[in-house]
Order: sequence, then C-alpha cells, then structure tokens
Amino acid sequence: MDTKLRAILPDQELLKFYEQMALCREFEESCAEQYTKGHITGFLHLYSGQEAVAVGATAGLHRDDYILSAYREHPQAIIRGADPKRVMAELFGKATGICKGKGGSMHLFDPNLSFMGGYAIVGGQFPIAVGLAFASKYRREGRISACFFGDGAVNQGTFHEGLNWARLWELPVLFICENNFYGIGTEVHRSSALADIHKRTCGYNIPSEKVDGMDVMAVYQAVKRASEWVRERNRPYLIEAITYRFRGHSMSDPGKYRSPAEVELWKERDPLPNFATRLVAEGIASEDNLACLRAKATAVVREAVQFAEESPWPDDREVFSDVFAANGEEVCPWLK
Amino acid sequence: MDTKLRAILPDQELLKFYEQMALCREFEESCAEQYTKGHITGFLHLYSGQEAVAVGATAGLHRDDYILSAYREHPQAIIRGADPKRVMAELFGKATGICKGKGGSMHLFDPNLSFMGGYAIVGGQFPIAVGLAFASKYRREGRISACFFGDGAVNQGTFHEGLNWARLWELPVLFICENNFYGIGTEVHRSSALADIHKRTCGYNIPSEKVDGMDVMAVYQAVKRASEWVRERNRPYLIEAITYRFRGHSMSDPGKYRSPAEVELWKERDPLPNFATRLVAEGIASEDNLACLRAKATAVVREAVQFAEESPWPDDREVFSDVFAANGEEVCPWLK
Amino acid sequence: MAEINYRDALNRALKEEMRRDPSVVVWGEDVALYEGSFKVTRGLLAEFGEERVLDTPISENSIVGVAVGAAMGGLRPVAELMTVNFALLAMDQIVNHLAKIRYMFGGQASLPVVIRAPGGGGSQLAAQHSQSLESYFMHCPGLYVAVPATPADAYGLLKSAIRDNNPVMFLEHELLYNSKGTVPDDPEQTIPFGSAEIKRQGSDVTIVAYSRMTILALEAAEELEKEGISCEVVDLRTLVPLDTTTFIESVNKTSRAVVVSECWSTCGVGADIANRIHENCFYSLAAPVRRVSGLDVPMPYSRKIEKLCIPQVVDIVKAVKETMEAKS
Amino acid sequence: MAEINYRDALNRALKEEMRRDPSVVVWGEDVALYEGSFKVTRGLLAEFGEERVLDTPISENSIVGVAVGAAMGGLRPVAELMTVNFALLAMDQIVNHLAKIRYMFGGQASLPVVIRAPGGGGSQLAAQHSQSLESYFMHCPGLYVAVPATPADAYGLLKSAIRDNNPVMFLEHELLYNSKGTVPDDPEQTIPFGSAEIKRQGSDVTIVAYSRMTILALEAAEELEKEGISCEVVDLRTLVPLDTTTFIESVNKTSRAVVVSECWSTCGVGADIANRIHENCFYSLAAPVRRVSGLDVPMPYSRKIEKLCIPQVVDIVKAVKETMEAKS
Ligand SMILES: Cc1ncc(C[n+]2csc(CCOP(=O)(O)OP(=O)(O)O)c2C)c(N)n1
Ligand SMILES: Cc1ncc(C[n+]2csc(CCOP(=O)(O)OP(=O)(O)O)c2C)c(N)n1
Ligand SMILES: [Mg+2]
Ligand SMILES: [Mg+2]
Repeated sequence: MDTKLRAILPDQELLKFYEQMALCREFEESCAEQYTKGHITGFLHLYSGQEAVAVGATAGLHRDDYILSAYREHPQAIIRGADPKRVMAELFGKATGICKGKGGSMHLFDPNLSFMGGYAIVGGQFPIAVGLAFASKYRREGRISACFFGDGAVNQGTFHEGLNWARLWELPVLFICENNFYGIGTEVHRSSALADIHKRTCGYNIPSEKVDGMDVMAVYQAVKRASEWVRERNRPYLIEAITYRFRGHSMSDPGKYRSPAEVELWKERDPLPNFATRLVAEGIASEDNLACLRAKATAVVREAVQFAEESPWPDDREVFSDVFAANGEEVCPWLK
Repeated sequence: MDTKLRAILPDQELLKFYEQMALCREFEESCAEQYTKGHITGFLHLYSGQEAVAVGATAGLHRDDYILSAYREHPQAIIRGADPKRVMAELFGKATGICKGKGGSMHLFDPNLSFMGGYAIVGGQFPIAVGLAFASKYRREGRISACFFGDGAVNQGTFHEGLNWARLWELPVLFICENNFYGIGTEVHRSSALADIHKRTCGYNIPSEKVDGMDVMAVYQAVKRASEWVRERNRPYLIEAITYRFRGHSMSDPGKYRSPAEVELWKERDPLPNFATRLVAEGIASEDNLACLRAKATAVVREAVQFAEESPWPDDREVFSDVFAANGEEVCPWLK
Repeated sequence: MAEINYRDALNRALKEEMRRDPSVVVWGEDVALYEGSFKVTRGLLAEFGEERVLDTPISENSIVGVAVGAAMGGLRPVAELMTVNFALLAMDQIVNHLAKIRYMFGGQASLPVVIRAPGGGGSQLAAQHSQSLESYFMHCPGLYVAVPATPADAYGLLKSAIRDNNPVMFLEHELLYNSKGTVPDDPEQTIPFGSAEIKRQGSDVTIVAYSRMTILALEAAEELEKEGISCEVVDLRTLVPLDTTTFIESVNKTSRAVVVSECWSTCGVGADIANRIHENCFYSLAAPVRRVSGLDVPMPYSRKIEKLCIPQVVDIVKAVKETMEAKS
Repeated sequence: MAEINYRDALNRALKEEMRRDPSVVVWGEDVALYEGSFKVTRGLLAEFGEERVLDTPISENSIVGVAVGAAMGGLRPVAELMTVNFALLAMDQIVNHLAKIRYMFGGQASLPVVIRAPGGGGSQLAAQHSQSLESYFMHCPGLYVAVPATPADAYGLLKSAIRDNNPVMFLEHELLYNSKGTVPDDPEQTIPFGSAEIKRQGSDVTIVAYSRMTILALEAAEELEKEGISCEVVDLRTLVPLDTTTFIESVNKTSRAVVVSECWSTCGVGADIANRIHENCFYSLAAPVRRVSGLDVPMPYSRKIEKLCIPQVVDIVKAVKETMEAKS
C-alpha cells in the first residue's frame, strides 16, 4: 500500500475509522463477557477481526443507502448509527432494546437508520435487499441496497436468484461478501466449487472485485467506487472482502477446525493495530491519541452495559403485540 | 455440416434416429388429438420440434445411465424404451399406464429403464439427479445421471445448488438444457441475466458447450463425447441444446407471444425433414423407406391409442395404495 | 351490481387498487406480457406499464422475498405465485421472513404484501399441482389468509388485502375462475377481513366451509332441503383473522356441525375448525362434529380416482345425514 | 441397559446402523469434520470415512433432494438439517418430492430417507430459530414423523427409521440432547413406528404429549399426584403413523383429556389430536379436551417473555385442574 492515508481522506475521518473499529472490537469483546455472565443468551456471533469491512464499507455508502446483513451484525448497526446502549439492551433482552428485546443478537433493525435488518436464515437477506433496491428505483430515491453476507451463504439458491434478478431488473444492489473462509466449521473450498467468490458473478453479467478486508482504507475505497457505479447505472456489483473472524463461529464454538498457527497468522493482520501503525507513521495521530480513542470506546461500551443491566424487562403483554399491524397505522414512517 | 453421416454411425443407427423422431412427433400430435377429444386431461406439454434433442442425447448415453426430465417428457421416456402403449394409457389415466394412471403426462417413470422421472416442479429434478449420480459413484456403477431441463429452469435456486454440489462432490452429472427460448410466455432474455445458458457454469468450474438442438447428429455427438468425459472424470458438464417447440407451452396456450414469422423460421429447421433430406442425399434411405418408417410410427401410435382406450380404469382402492411402502418390500428391485 | 366472473372480479379489484394507489405494483411469472396463466392480470401491463407490472424469473422464493423488501421500501407489492404448489419453494420467505419480520424487529416494520396464489384440485394435474396448502399458512402466526368463494368476496377481499398493512396469503381456487356472481359497483365497498358470512340460513345443522367448498356446501344444502334438512352454511371467507363467533353462534343454535375443507384431513383447517367447535360448543353439541376433507393421499392423476380424493357434494350430503342420525 | 443421554443414544443408533448396512450414508451441514452442531454425528467421520459421512454446502433444499436421488439409486441416506427451521427452505423437496414420488410414480420407487432435524424453542434463539414444525410434516401425506422424548425412544426409533422403507422426518428436541435415560443394550431392540407408549398410568385424566412435552407432562403428573389427581401420560412417539388406539382407549377410560404440544396452536398437532379425541370419545368425554400449545406468535428473543410462549409444567397442571373442574 503506497498511497498515503491523507491523500484519501482528511484526518478526522481517518481517526473516526479507528475510533469506530475500536468501538466495534470493544463492544464485541464486552458481549463475550456478558454472555459468559449469562446476561446475553441464545446465539452470539461476534465480529472481532472483521471490523475493517463494516467500518470501511459503511463509510463508502451514502447515509441513507440501505444496509442488510446476517446475524453477525452488531457492528454494522452501530457504525450506521445505532446507539450502543440500545443494541446492548437488545442483547440483554430488555424493553429498551433496539427491537424491544424481541429480536436479540441476530435481528437488529432500525429503519430510521436505513439499517434494514440482521437475518438469521443464511441467505435470507438476498431477495429482501433486491426488493429494497426495487423500491428505491421505483420511487427514484437514488439509494442503493448494500447486502452483506458470508462465504457460506453463496451456495443458497437465494444468492443465485438474487444476482440474476438484480441484473435482470437493473437494480442498484451492492453485494458485499465477507469471506472469512469458514461457514461454521466448513472451509470455503469445501463448500464452494469455486472458492474465489467474486468470480461467481460471471454467470450473471455482474462485475465484481476482491478487496483486502483487513484494510479499512481498501474496503472504503472499493465500496465508495462500487457504490457510485451501482448508483449511476442501476446495476448490481459484487465485492468480496477477504477477512477473518478471530473467535469461533458463535460463543459455543471452540473453533478446533482452525489451527492455532492459522489464527495467529491472521491476528498479525488485525485491522486495528495495523491501521494504528499507519496513522502514527503518517503523523495523523500519536499513540496517546489512539489510546484515548480506545478509552472512549471502552467508556461507551461500559455505559451500554450499565444501561442494559438497568433497563426493564419487556412487559408480558409484549408477547402478543407486533404480530399484526393495526390498520390505519403508517406503514413506513421512515420514508417521508 | 460437412461430415458425412455414415462417417459417424452405421446406416441402421441413422435410420433408427429418423424412426424415433418420427415416432415422437407422431405420438405428440396424437396426444393433441386425444386431448381435444377429452381422453387426455390435465396439463399436456408437447415436445414437437425438440425431437432431435431427446433422440440424439439418449443415443449418446449408455443404456443404464439415469435420465431425468421435466414435464415435457413423453419422448424421453419412449426413446429410452417405454412402451408407447403404456405411456398413452398413463395419459388416459388408465390402470395399465406406466405409473398405473397415477402420474399422468408430467410424471412418467420407469426405473427398469433407468428413466427416473418426469417432474412438474420447475427445477425439482436437479438435486435428485445429483443424488442419483452420488449413488452411482458410491456403488461404483459407472452410470452417469443425465438431467434435462428447460431455459426457464435455470433461475431456480436448485440449478445453482445442483451445479455447485455436483462439482464439489465430483459427481457424474450431465446437465442438458433444452433451450427453446421460452418459459411459457417469457423469452429467455427476459428471465436470465445471461441468456447464453451454457455460459452460466463459469461460476462453478464446470465446462459446457452449446449445440444445435435441431440437428440430431450434433446432439448425439456432443452428448456422446460429454457423457464419456463425465464418466471418466466423475465431474459434471453442461450442454445447452438450442431448440424450439412448435406448439404452445401446453395445450391451453395459444402461444401469442411468438410471431408467426418466428415460428415459421424455426419450422424450416424442423429436425425431421432436414434429417430426411440428408439421409436421402447421402443415399442412406429413399423417400419410400422414410415414408415407410413414418407409417410404422403411425401404426405404433394408433395401437397405443387403442390400447389406452380399451384399458380399464384404476380400481378405487388405488387411491390408498402407494402412499407408503410396506416394510420388508424390496426398495430398488431394479438395482440387482 | 354487475354479474361478472371470479377472474374478472379479481382483475377489476387489481386495476382499481392500482389506479387508486401508485405504490401498488404487481409481479410474478408471466403476469405481464402473458397476462397471467389464469389471466387474472389481463390488461394490467397495457394500462400500468412495465414499471408497475413485471414478469419475474422462475424463482418463487425470491418472488416473495423481493416483495418483502419492496414493502419495507414503501411499496405495496401484489405478487403472484403461478400456483400455490410453488409456495413450497417460497416457504422460507413466507414463514421465516414475511410472517416474522414485523414481530422480530419489534414492530418497526409493517409488510403490506399480498401473495396471490391459485390452488386446489380437480383438474387432473396430479400430485405436484393439486394441493390446497391453506393449513400451512393458517398455522404460521403473522399471515392473514383469504379464501374467497364468490366473485363478490374475491373482489371485496382482494381490495381489503391490498389496503391492509399486513401480509396476506390470498388463495384463489382454480375451479372458481369462471364462476359467476354479482359484484357491487361501488369501488369502496370492500369486505373486511375476519368476517364470515352466513351464505344460507338454516336450523338443523351448520355447515362450515370456505373457498370452493362453500359452493359445494350450498349445493348440498339445496339437496338436503328437499329431504327436509335445513342447513345453515357459514362461509369463513378469511381463515386469519378467523371469525369464530359466527360459526360458534350458529352451532350453538343448530347443535350439529359439518366442517368441509379441501385440504388434507390430518392437521388441516377442517380439524382445527372442528376442534374449535368441539371446544366451544361442547355442551350444546348433539353429536360429534363431522368433517369432510381431502383424503390424506397425494393427488392421483386419473380422473376416475382423483374425484374420490376431493370432497364432492354427495360427501357433504352424506356427512350431514350421518350427523343428523347420530344419537345425541 | 446403559444410562446415556439422548444425543449419545442417537449417535449410537447411527453408528450401529452404519455398521450394519453399508448403504447407509450421512450428510448435512457440518456433520462430518465438525461432528454436527449438536454433536450427534460425533465420531462418524473417523469411523466411516468421507465416502459415507459428508459435509454439504448450505443448500437445504438440495440436502433433501440429493437424498431423494440417492435413495432412488439404492442408498439409505440419513440427512441432517442443522435445525428444523431450515426445513422451510427444503419444503419443495420434502413435500413435492420426498413425500409424493412413490405415489405419483405408481409405487415404483420407495424412498428410504431419514431427515434428522433438531428443533423446538426455549434457548432464546428468537423467531427464525425456535420453531416446532411437526404439523407441516404431519399434514403432508407420504411422510413418517418421529418425535422421540427419551434416549430409549430416540435410539429405538432412529434405528427403525433408518431400516424403514419410507421417508421419515425425524424430529429431535434441542433441549433434550443432554437428558439421560436407560437404553437397551440389544441393538435389535428397535421401536416400531406407530406405537404410542403409556409412560405413566393413571385414572382421572389422560395427558397426550410427544417430544419434550412428554417430559413436562410427566413432571406435571408427578405434581398433580400430590394433589390427588391421577394422570395417565400417553407419549405418541410417532405422529405418522399415529397410534390413535392407545390414546382413545385411555380417554375412554379416564373421560378427560389434555393435549400438549409445543407447536403453534392453530392448525397444530394439538388441534388435530384434540379433535380426534372429540370425534372418537364424544360420548365418553366428561369435559371438552383442553389443549396446551405454543402461543400463536413468532418466538420473541427475551427470555422474560419467551417462556410465556412455550408450554411450561405449570400450564399443564393448570389445564389438568381446569378439565377436572369442568362440569360434565
Ligand atoms: C438456512 C440456514 N442454514 C443453516 C444455518 C446455520 N448456520 C448459521 S451460520 C452458518 C454458517 C454461515 O457461514 P458464512 O455465510 O460464511 O457466515 P459467517 O458465519 O462466516 O459470518 C450456518 C450454516 C442457518 N442459520 N440458516
Ligand atoms: C416451481 C414451478 N414454478 C412454476 C411452474 C409453472 N411452469 C410450468 S412450466 C414453466 C416454464 C418452464 O420453462 P422451461 O424451463 O423453459 O421449459 P419448457 O416449458 O420450455 O420446456 C412454468 C413457469 C412450475 N411448474 N413449477
Ligand atoms: Mg464465513
Ligand atoms: Mg423453455
């Protein structure tokens, strides 16, 4: 990487990237702790290691572009603007949660942030992302639909149907594959006939590229370029971000299918310290500045945990609310 | 086409191709008549125009290779060896039908002929073909699984899942797309982002080719070559046969979405007269010989109709039989 | 009040709602250029153009899923599954997404999606094309389910479905498309969901039915009348919301009930309704509720035996007589 | 008789049947190298190798469909759906193919396929991961459905399922994997399909249950015993074939019944069983059959409210008391 960071973005943006990545990491590691304590239950899939993708990609999108993801989505929601307090409360199953405690870790959602959901069915988000892109095009809103998914998801029928459909109807969908090499315990070359996932779009007339998902700047630049391409042409595009999750698939996975050496190798590519090194080397921040940002993240997360702990449980009547909409109710108040 | 027919196959084989195509055509046109008379009911999808594909492909396969198809499959079953009498009886819903009258036009099946079924769910046959190939490989039988499907079927998730799976597990599946340019009333370029269907295998590391599906010799040669390739390597392959159906999608479709000019153009490429011309030109048969073969086909079909008419209806008790297997019953008696 | 058929009633409802609300869009396999395989969408492409009336690839799971997304994005998609049998390819988007999204996201999204699907048996289409799957949709919380029997109900319910903010599985019966009936001229005269209709008054026995079975129940009632048995026919019209009051009151009055449904018997809609009657009318019932349902077999092709699998008027007549004869 | 848990009972059954019959093969997501996300397939890859124990891509519809084809080709596949929730992606292959092929092809093919699927709620997995979908499989003719509650039943039924020539949906409950019980040592001591078991004798009321609800019913019976109410607990063990005789005889004896099922109430298994009791025991029932079922809502995540959606022992106790108090 020769390009200087400053040639790409102003200092404060670069620092924000670092701050956001630190917040993600801190948030996820805190989740692990809360899970161990029994405050968070159910499935908990952590994002540690993949922060550069969520941070770089979100920055490359417009503020009102739609984002959809799978179940490893806390950071995506938070970076898009969700309040860490309300996300943590959701994970605690509290009434103050972003989905009133009904969704949990796998189902974060905030339409006011154009964050259109975490989905727990592998591949479930593809057609939904296509539909949002259709609505945006139909309503001439100029928003694109950014659909995140894992390497394991590409073998679902919906991936194929979604690619074909988006290209056929000429819809602005940016497919972003977070290839972390594993779908639970299955390595990508043992689930995909063609493990170079970005190459799989050749059968649909959809351009694609591969990017280093451990490098926040690379992701940012690729997504920025691709999203403008998608927006201008109303055509889909696919980015494969090569990344790695530092933890097991979920909290209950000891991750024995990966050698310690492999994990170590990837940890050397940890997006946080590597980006820090560059920031310092280019004189954008001092070690102290960065420590300060990390401390800030710690404080935010601590506050989130406290908020979640102190929040009330949902009322029993919540069980029956939200199954159906009341008629007369506004359907998409976020679309004014 | 410069290669002389005789350079490819002996005369009697060539004449058999003609005879088979004539039988298919005759059978299908007779079905149309019986449908109009109310003897055949339900959906009736006719194959007229596409005969070169079924005839050429079946000849290119081994006798015990598995064949699966969709709902436009009478000729595929008959050429593989099903008795036209019992196929017609099936279409009449009679007890003597190939499936005892329970399946009808869309569900012909005879495991003793390795004809593993007509399926009415578009794309339903893909994973089943993959499974048969797995069984053949597991049992070291050396049989391949030939899976016929239409241009409309390639956008189902199962197509994608099946291609990926067959390549990943290295299974002997020969995918044969009969691209007749329409899925009911929708032209292929309005349903597929990439209308060159054989190119869609690029994302799976599966080789493929396109062949003139109106030319029985071209289909025969391509399938013969491809099926041996598949058999030797235990790897999937895809052939796209370009063809055309002369009738509507089914008997209830007037086919108004195609211009008469387009249909006429394709009728000039009718595989029957064109192959006849070549046979005569190369001195393999006289016009009289061919007329004789056509008359034979007419007789066979007339006999089939008579058989179907005279056959008894299924007994009412048939309603409850075949829902479940009896235990102790042999599961696959055709695999000795 | 014009006399039109069920198909045209649906067509009129679609056109009126599309004129009324530009956020209504229609898609499905062959719904645009081909105007629908049952011609329900005839004239839509011509009037509303290809931006609002779209042919899709044969990708049923996506037909539903794209509608889910489009609804989140502010539209009111009316998606057609060419037949309900193909809903089985879309169960993930229907059950895991369409039905659950509002709830699992804490009520933050409503999904005004209508999934239209023709279905039912009786045309010798064999096992994969003759199913009545309403029990699957009724079982899954979060979906409304409409099952109109007449042109008027088809018209009024489809309009309500499109205007409703909830996902609706709108199940049409293939054998009803040509059936005729009068339909109100007033485009605002819609039929609310969750209101069953007593389509025939009677005093001896209550027949509960829906979709095409309502028509058969009315024919059976006609015949039974001649033999001096007075049947009240309750047409459910929507399975979700379910108007239990109407049929429970009716059974409390007649003290006998027959439930007719075309779907498979086990775990079917008939079993559910019959059980609700047993639970709620236990002390007023003179005899156990009888059911007439589709047989628990895949549908055979041959018309000779196909008709044994689908409830016929004679089966309803027989069930009513048996319940009349049952000791009380 | 060794005391082992439900998971290990299943694992033992798999291993024994694979040793017994080389045509038995196992596949699913993460069943081989990872040994199953619930570790039911532990040790299989090591013992039987990668020709017989295979990891698949995340393609559920194909997981079932490939098994259909392999069965036609002479094998006995045991395919795992990582959880039953993903069966919704495979409904086309399950309902349109696996269940119908034998029938629609005139009995010419048998499909000895076992689809294993863990399911049920109670672990705060929220709406898309907490479903009990047995009603869907029970509704569809052509499928056997097993719902074991104990290690012994899990063992004996899985062996029968693998040996049977019919497709079996084998539904395991995620919360039972660690439950312990004795399992016979004799590998030939299988449990036939279609035989319910009276897991507790009683005289006042019959509780009909299956899968995890059997365990809860037994606990409830224990509690009720203390209050002088004697409950007979019938565990269905398989929903198809359904042993109606056992529960009907029991209810004819006790004259009162409570049906417990975890799945959604409407069109659920509970409604079907309750209705069968009403139909068959109408004249011997002292009170309407009561049901305890999962609530008709998508499952919420928060444990505070999740537990309200799943039948608990107290709910069963309450239902039994209410039915005892009901006027007869
Ligand atoms: C339809 C479906 N099948 C299976 C699962 C179980 N499952 C959850 S995550 C997962 C692996 C997905 O891997 P990938 O797409 O690479 O995402 P990652 O976990 O690596 O972020 C599987 C199989 C599921 N949730 N949904
Ligand atoms: C899953 C499913 N969706 C829709 C249909 C309705 N349908 C029957 S045939 C057909 C078109 C298929 O076209 P193609 O694959 O090109 O085959 P062709 O009819 O041209 O032989 C459609 C949409 C179906 N049978 N199954
Ligand atoms: Mg992954
Ligand atoms: Mg075609």
